[in-house]
Amino acid sequence: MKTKLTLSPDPIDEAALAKARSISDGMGAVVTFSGVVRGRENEATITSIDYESFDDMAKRQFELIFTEIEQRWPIESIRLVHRTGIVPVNEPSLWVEVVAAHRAEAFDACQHLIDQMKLRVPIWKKPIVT
Amino acid sequence: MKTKLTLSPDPIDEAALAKARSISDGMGAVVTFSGVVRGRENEATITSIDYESFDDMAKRQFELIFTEIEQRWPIESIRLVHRTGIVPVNEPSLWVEVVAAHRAEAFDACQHLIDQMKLRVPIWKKPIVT
Amino acid sequence: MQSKPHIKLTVRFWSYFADVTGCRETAIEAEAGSTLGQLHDLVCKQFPKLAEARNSTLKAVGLDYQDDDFVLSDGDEVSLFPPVQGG
Amino acid sequence: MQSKPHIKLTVRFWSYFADVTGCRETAIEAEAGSTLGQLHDLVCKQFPKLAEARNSTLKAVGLDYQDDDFVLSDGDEVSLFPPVQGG
Repeated sequence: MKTKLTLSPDPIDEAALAKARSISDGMGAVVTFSGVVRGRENEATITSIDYESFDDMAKRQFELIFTEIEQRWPIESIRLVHRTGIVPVNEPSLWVEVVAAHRAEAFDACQHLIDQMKLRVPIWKKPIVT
Repeated sequence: MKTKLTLSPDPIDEAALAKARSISDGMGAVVTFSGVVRGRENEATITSIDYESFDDMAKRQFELIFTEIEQRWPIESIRLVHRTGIVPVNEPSLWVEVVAAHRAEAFDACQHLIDQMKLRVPIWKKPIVT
Repeated sequence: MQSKPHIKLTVRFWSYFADVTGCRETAIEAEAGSTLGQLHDLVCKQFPKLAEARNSTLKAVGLDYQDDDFVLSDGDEVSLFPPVQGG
Repeated sequence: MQSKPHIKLTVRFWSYFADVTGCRETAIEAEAGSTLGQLHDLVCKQFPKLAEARNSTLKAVGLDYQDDDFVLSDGDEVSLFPPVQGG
């Protein structure tokens, strides 16, 4: 299974990520998820979220999750980008792509990845209210 | 719920579709699915699939499915593109995007939409073997 | 004795049904009050190869799926096709 | 009587734990053979506000999560943080 993991303060360019995709002829399903910063957090109107990441541990934990996924589903590739620092409302903080032969495993693996990330990957958010 | 449905022989430009996305500040989840033509169909190596569509009925059936989704999940928008005619291996024949406040409903609605499409929408494929 | 009144229907074939019948659509007359199931019988008599796929055939009138007991009206456009394969 | 041997540990605080403690990391000495749970006790004594979040605190040594009974070694880097919120 190929994996590409990016933690970076740069904006997530979904169009460029789509263009950079390369999949083999046996693959029939591409599931992507974008997690976008919402304008309200805990009843307050916010302008952005400041994401703090323990980068080395986050990478380690993502790699552990990738390995679990590889053992459980026939996935060709996973690409994951998590933006760090300040992410304005309406922009994605997370982008995940899972490529597989069939859609059931692509959907299952993508959701599992996000579920596990939210349990284990050391990234935290601080809403900015201005 | 906003919907945009396209049945067309043009290649699906996922980067352009990503760029054209516009979502409101309350939305936090974007799930997309691309169905890509695989290089093998029923044990045979193929070069492409020729998709035949009963366009008017396909649109009608998609609209019925959209209405069911709207009644069941809080979804802001659905965009769906199904390519018709000859689609080469490794290119998408289907692209779906579901936008919602939260990811559970976005994933559920996206999968339901594809499940229902495969039961009800009058589109057929003919593998091209050359 | 008067002959029973008849209705005129268009029957459209999709996917490999068009290959099997050799046509994309045909005009059929049926007795007034005929159901979609009765029309399907008529079509299977005219195109015996369609009878083999009878149980898996999907049927629509206009743009909506209908059951065998749907009562047809003059001018209805009926579509017959194999299981769909979108995606 | 000899004093028991000690190990030197680095404790790092993440997210609002750094605000509460006023520091991102601190050096702590503990008795050799101390567990992660015992270190957590020491830290909570030093920073009482962390004791309030004790039950929801996540703990890692290096880059891996560890349980309270994990035995620490000299030089270990321990991280304490609240529930994660990626995505």
